[in-house]
Amino acid sequence: MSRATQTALVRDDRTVYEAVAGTAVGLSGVLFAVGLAALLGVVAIDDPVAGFELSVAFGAVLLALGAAVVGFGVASRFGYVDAAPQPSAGIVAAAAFTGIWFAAGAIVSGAVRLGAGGRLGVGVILGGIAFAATAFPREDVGSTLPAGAVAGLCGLSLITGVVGPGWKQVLVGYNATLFGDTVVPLIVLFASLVAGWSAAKAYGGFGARGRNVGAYVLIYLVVSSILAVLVGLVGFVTVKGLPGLFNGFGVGGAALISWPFLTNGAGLLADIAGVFPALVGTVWLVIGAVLFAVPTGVGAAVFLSEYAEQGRFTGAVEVATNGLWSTPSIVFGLFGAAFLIPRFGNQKSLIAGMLTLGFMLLPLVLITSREAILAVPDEYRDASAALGVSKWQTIRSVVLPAAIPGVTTGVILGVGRIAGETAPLLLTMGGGVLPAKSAAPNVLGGFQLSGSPPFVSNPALLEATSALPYQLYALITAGLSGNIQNPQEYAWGLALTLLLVVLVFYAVGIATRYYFRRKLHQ
Amino acid sequence: SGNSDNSSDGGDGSDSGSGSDDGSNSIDSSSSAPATVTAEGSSTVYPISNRGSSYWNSNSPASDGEYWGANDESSVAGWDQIETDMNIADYFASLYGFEPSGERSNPPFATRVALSHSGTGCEAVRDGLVDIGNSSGPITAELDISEEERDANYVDHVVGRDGQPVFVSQAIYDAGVEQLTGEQIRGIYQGDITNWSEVGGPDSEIFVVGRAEGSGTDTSFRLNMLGDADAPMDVDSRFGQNQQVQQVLQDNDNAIGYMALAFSGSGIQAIGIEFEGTLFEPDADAENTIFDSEYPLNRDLHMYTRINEETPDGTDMREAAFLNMFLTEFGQKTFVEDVNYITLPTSDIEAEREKLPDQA
Amino acid sequence: MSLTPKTDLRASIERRLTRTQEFVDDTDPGALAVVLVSMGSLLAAFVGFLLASPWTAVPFGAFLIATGYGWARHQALVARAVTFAMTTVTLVTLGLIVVFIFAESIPAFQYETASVFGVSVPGLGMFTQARWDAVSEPVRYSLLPMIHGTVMVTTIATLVAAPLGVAAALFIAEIAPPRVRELVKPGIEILAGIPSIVYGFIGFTIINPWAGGAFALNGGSTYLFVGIVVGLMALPTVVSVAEDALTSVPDVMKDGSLALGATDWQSMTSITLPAAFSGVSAAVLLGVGRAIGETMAATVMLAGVPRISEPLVNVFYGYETLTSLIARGYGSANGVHESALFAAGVVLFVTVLCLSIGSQYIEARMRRRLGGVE
Amino acid sequence: MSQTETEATTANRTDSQGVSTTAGETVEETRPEWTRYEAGGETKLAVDDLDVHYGDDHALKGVSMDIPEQSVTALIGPSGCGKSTFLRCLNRMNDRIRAARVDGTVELDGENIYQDGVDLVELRKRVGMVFQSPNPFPKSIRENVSYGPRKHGDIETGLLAKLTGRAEPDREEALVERSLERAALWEEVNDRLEDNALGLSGGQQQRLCIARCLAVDPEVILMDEPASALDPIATSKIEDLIEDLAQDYTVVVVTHSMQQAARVSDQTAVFLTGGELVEYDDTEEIFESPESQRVEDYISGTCLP
Amino acid sequence: MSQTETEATTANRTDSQGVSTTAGETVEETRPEWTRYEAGGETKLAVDDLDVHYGDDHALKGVSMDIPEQSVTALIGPSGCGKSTFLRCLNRMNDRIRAARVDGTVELDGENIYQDGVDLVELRKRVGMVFQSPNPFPKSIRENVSYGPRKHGDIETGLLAKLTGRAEPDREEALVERSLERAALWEEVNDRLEDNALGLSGGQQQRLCIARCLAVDPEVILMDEPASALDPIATSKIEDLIEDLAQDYTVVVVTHSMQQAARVSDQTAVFLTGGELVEYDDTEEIFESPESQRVEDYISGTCLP
Ligand SMILES: Nc1ncnc2c1ncn2[C@@H]1O[C@H](COP(=O)(O)OP(=O)(O)OP(=O)(O)O)[C@@H](O)[C@H]1O
Ligand SMILES: Nc1ncnc2c1ncn2[C@@H]1O[C@H](COP(=O)(O)OP(=O)(O)OP(=O)(O)O)[C@@H](O)[C@H]1O
Ligand SMILES: [Mg+2]
Ligand SMILES: [Mg+2]
Repeated sequence: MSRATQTALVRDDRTVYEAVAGTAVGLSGVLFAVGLAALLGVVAIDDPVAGFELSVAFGAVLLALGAAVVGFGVASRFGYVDAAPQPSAGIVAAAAFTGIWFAAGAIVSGAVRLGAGGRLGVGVILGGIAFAATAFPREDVGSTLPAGAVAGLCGLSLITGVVGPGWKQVLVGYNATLFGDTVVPLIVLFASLVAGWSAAKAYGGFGARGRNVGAYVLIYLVVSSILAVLVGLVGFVTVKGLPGLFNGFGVGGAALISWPFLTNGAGLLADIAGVFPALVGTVWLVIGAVLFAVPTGVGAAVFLSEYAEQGRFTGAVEVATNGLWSTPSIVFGLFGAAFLIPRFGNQKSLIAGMLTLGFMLLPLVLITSREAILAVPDEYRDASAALGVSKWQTIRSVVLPAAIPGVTTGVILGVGRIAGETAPLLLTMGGGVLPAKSAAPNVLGGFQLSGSPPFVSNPALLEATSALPYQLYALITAGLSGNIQNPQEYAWGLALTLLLVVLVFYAVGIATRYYFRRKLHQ
Repeated sequence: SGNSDNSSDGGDGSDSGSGSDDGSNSIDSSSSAPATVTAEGSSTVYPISNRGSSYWNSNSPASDGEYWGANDESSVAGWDQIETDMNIADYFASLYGFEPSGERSNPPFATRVALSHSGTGCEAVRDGLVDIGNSSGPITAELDISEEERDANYVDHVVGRDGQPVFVSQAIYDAGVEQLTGEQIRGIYQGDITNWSEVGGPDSEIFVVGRAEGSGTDTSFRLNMLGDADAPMDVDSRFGQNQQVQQVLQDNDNAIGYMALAFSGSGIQAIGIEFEGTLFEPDADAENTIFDSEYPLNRDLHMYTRINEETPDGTDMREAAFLNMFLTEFGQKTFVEDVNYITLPTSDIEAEREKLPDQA
Repeated sequence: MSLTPKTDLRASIERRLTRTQEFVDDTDPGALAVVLVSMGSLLAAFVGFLLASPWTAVPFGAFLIATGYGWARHQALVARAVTFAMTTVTLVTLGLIVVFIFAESIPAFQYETASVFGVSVPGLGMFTQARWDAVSEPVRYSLLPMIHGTVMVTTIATLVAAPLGVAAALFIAEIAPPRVRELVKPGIEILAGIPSIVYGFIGFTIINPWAGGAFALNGGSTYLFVGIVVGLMALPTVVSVAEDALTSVPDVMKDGSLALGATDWQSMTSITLPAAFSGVSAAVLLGVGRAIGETMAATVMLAGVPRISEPLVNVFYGYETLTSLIARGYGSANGVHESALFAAGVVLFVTVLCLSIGSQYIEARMRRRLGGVE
Repeated sequence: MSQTETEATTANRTDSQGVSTTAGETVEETRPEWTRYEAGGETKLAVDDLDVHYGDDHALKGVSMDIPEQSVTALIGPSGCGKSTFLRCLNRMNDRIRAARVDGTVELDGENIYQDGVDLVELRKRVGMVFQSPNPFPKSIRENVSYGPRKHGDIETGLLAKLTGRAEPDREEALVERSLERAALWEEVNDRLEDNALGLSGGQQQRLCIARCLAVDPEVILMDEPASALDPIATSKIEDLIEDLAQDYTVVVVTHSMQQAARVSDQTAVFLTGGELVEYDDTEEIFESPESQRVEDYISGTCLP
Repeated sequence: MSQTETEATTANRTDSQGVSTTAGETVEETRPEWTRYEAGGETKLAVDDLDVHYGDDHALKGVSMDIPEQSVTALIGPSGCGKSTFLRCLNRMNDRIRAARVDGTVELDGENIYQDGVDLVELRKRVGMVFQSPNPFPKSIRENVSYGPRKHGDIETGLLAKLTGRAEPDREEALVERSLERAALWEEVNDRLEDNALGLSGGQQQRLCIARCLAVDPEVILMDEPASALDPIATSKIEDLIEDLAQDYTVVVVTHSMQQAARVSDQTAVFLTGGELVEYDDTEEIFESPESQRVEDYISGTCLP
């Protein structure tokens, strides 16, 4: 069992090679970010950079990156640097480069007007070469040469202006056209990913370590892009929505805080149109859904985990709840429309919306409560039983209190989810586009008793009522034909309000979970 | 604005504007206060109906000048024919014998308008769910009933007209497509003409926008433009409501679409349409305009009420008081013309008022 | 062979019967009566509600009173009965969904009856021709265009959500330093909270116009961007379920790999991912289910014309999905047209239910397999 | 997984390596007289021919044994021999394990607790239990102690009781104090009765569990390795406490520590692998002159010479 | 949780009850010379003043110790004294525990493994580890053994390697056989190399883990209670194996069994509660004439006399 390769335990301090490779990785990252900015239109590809158009600059950097990447491979191949490449870059890399070069071949030959057969041929040839170049040489060459060539080809096409500002390509048959404005950033994004990965491998000295670094670079890029999208989305809605949300906002005066956007309706006489009725509608919706789903869900969870014998019945319920959980919201809407509406006065109503959302919330509450109850250690149950305490007493005084954190978290997150639902409301609750303040449902004051069936009624529950997500939808479709001064501002303000309401539920839910976890672990 | 003395939240009738329970709470009406008038239906009629309802519920005093009555700076249109010192809803309600409340935001009875579709509105009034069914198409088509049935069960109140102009994107208009013939439009909507160059425009594809299948606007467009309510159509995009059509026409530079007159806006242009040699122009001052009743896409906007045992006339006093408001010069100007629909000629107004019960 | 299960069944029924008998014998008759009244009136209330009877409130009131009284006097038994009733509610809900949307869809299925080999199959016409036109003759309700749209959107969404989601799950479960993890995890969870109508609003007002210009399209509705947006929406589901699966791989396995001198990446790809493979695929399946059922973004962003894009894979045009068909059409449709919307709902429901059951099966298998390790 | 290997051990191992392991050299029969032990006091619990199966697994085989009143009985034996199973039979906690099937009789004061119609709640009030690892409820110390009595309605607290004037805060106070004192914990916790019980140390938690058990005022207390999760100081406190409790209660304690058994118990029962009760006698007898070779091996064999 | 009580033990206990428990009677200081042990062979691992903290918890206190080449070093001590922590420091597996902070140096062949730029992958190739409970990968037996070499690129398999003719099935075969033979497992599994490793018995799994470790050809093998999850037969096989391995490798083994330490190790290090290394010497010395009273107590105290 002799050791095949004996590498040094301690890697030397940063070598020039590593420094250059590291710089190349960083450069790719920067390129990726700028490419993203160009795609989103933050910068234009014909903006001048040091006297050149941005797209040419992109090309130059890509070309340099490509050359550097090839250089890394060559340097390693001829033993100028301390690296631990494996005999081959591996089947995954080979397949990837085959695909990339096949596509490149097909596209390039398409650009020079070759027929379908010709394109296929060129693609296959280039793909084959790429496969051979990746698979057969040692890893250092196999994972740099094809990658460097990709970056180089992209760079060249940008520098020479083959693709650049003003470039366009009609996609025949697709009835669409590609323009330089979108294609250049895409090329840059793609090439910088490939070059960055390859440079990262070189930085890690190829081999297992190099692959590790390469993969990490890609994953870090992916995750930061996701986060960027998240922050971008929320930030965008916030920036667009703040003016509307704080229109007329004031502190002091008659009321301590006056916040017309939240306390006004959109009626005729409102100075500043607001979303009060929809806000109240959403609040009532959530209350109604919670009143239906939480007792039912928690009760069912108690039965399933404490009373029922684990067997076919519990299995069926589990499949059913999971099925309900993933049932599309629009199907719940259809169900509400077919089942509830005929039973509540044949018109869209608040209570139909409440129950429909309640049906949606039910599986969520059930699943989380069940998890929470199952997580209560059996020791508590045993201890209580050994004290001669009956089963129900045990459930009530020991199991449920211990499960409350989990249940609460689940309910809050579930409420966050249903509070933002639109599709079921579309079919079951309706409501005005720009309701006046008076349209806010007065549920508490609405109960009426009567001597004839159904004995109890509440008109407020039986009316179509607006809610935040529905109102946003209605604004998109039905428009803002009210007396609203700045319709766009109003709509974005509404979107922001909705987003905030939902995110607050989520944030509170997540924070509750952290809080309870921390409490549990100390 | 006119209600600057009100705190911003009191303004839109926070306390007693509507809600069926509110009537019984209001100070000077007895426990048997009249119920809220409810209406539902077409998104095309909605602007008229909703605006009327807002004005009604605000019950602005005669000194307001912006929404009702007159003051030193302004007076509402048609005011010279009314001249009362009552609040707006008080005034119209009193014509049919209701006690005025005298309070802003507290009409003698409230009104409420819901938005859906013509068919839904007609069904709702048929089933007695609402008092008034708003429809942009005739109820005979919406409910598939005969005219006899209609006459036996419903009263048709026409409150205004929709010219239903055809719009194109600004770029197309600027490139010279300022008018089309009926034939050309039919060709475009049935997929025979797909490029603007075929009708004298730039060489770009036509993005054809329609309204949702089954909507009143869609039905009447097929009927009036394509010749048959079931005529086939070939469009690139359909939208549920007028606003979306408007938005999409603005966002694209090669689109054509039709929608209610009320939704014209910047970035889109109504075009003239030539029917059998007559050019109907969107310009109100032209010889023949799309506001004319001869314009083939012209259609009545209906508010249907139901005939039943309690109201053999079809219209009870509450409904009459509310509907009557639209049938005044004030109402036509404020609720119809201001939301870009076509007002009724005086003779039609007279005929419509005939359908209402006698005033007190 | 067939005897054994039968006797098993009979034995189990007998066992259950004797147990019930014993239970009835052991229980206080008063308590039993209260529970019977309470459950009976709940059942009556349910039946009344089903029949849309105005008298529903009476048995429901009786249920509340009986239960309230029982709660005070015989809490343990009543609690058991009530929790059982609540469990039944869950099952009944699923049952009612099935019954109602199927029932409403029957006219459309009948209308679209087509015959194959001389046998007429209701609903077959929805899948054998491609015409949907609810207005002009011949009126046809094919679901194919919408199924095509749903497949397009779902495919693109999966291409976005699956790799990104698995990468993010790996990041959270294996790579991220604790600080970063504590930021990223809730961040991605919060992403799940953004209401779909907000995505739709952004899509309709920002993305669609942009896409129309950027690709010189005839209109701006594209499956491409609807798919990307829906993929973003499905992403958090994929991340959280996949992350659970990855963290459930015992640490000792990962340690074992690392202690052999494998790199982190090698341990992930050779040990963690294969061990968690079922869980990760269940996550992707659930994400697919989310994408299929996503409604609002599709409704406001798509063109709303039931048409199949040409060529089939043309992602630059977006017409209609099953969900958007329902959301857009419901209200203005009636008769068979409305029923056809329910038929679309049936297709959606059945597809997603199959996915859900599939992913549950896969997860159960994984649990069994990992459980075998110990 | 190592099933086969273990069997191999028992069957083949003929030559001990100088260190005797659990299984003896040759399998001896078990003589009934070794377990027939006449204790001094009245018999509190009489176990007769007790068999327990977990599914197909025969965990206890025909165990008969009389446990005398007001004394400490220790159960010892190698892991898996059925000590816990036996203990859980004495207050029917085994009913909570679905797979378990119990045959035979256990008489508490002459009444068979396995007959029909036995009120489990009542039984477990009279036969209390303390578990291996401390398991206080996540409630305050006071609530932990008063939990049992409250649930049994022995003391009434809460709003309703207060309203109707039936609340007995003094009685509760007294009960809590008495129980905690009895469990030798009062001194340590009397100034923080409202604190969460999970904040106590392991030893304190275990004594709290004992106090919780005492508050119900049982007649028998079963303890399953009550000190195995504890450090030496805490262990010795618990041991002192056990000896002390035997003045008023009948204590049955499972332990894995010979020393503990030797120190605290009056009589000791030795179970060996397979679920047999091999020997039962005065503790001294067992440790000094066991009858059975296997028991002797077991007792000496658990240690390096 | 029992922190305070444990401290109390160490501080107050003056009177032993005749049975000595883990903590000695009076606290002795620890003399540095007790741990200064000159082993015969070359020093393979030199640990100097190693401190480990888990958050605020000081788990190892200034441990210094030289581990000689090609021998078995046993680490013993009561639970929680830091044996595992120490072992995991030797191949930096502690890096995976987020709360852990390590100070001091560990030199492998004279190179400090805690300096910057140490390649953990390389380190762990050279210092292998076998865990307490067997943790084979859910793959075939063959794949388990060849996992390490494959990942290190020492043997190539797979489609690509076959295509390029670089696949070395024979070498892999040989390596697997050699490793399994070395781990005394070849006989038992050679006819089912493709079976899933999870189907093996516990003892076989543990030997498979050893084989897996040997296949990487480490210089040092760390074992953390490698036999604690196993039955006696399997244990004795593992013990034989450990003695055997010391001919080629440097083996460090944590054990909770005195007998095991006595049987297999050349030198033994005794840790006591608090994370101190109290004594380190030839195994015989430690067991027969320990210098420290506490160690003597510990060694004898784990048993009844
Ligand atoms: N819940 C259970 N289900 C199935 N088998 C069980 C269960 N509990 C115990 N057994 C089996 O019954 C036998 C006796 O177990 P028991 O727990 O009584 O032993 P013990 O003497 O208490 O052991 P220890 O000293 O390890 O606690 C064992 O073979 C065990 O595997
Ligand atoms: N991951 C960890 N986080 C925090 N503290 C830890 C961790 N691992 C160990 N400790 C603590 O460090 C101390 C030493 O633990 P270690 O596991 O090294 O002991 P040990 O001697 O191996 O005990 P055993 O014989 O029970 O395995 C203990 O006090 C333990 O609580
Ligand atoms: Mg036990
Ligand atoms: Mg350890």
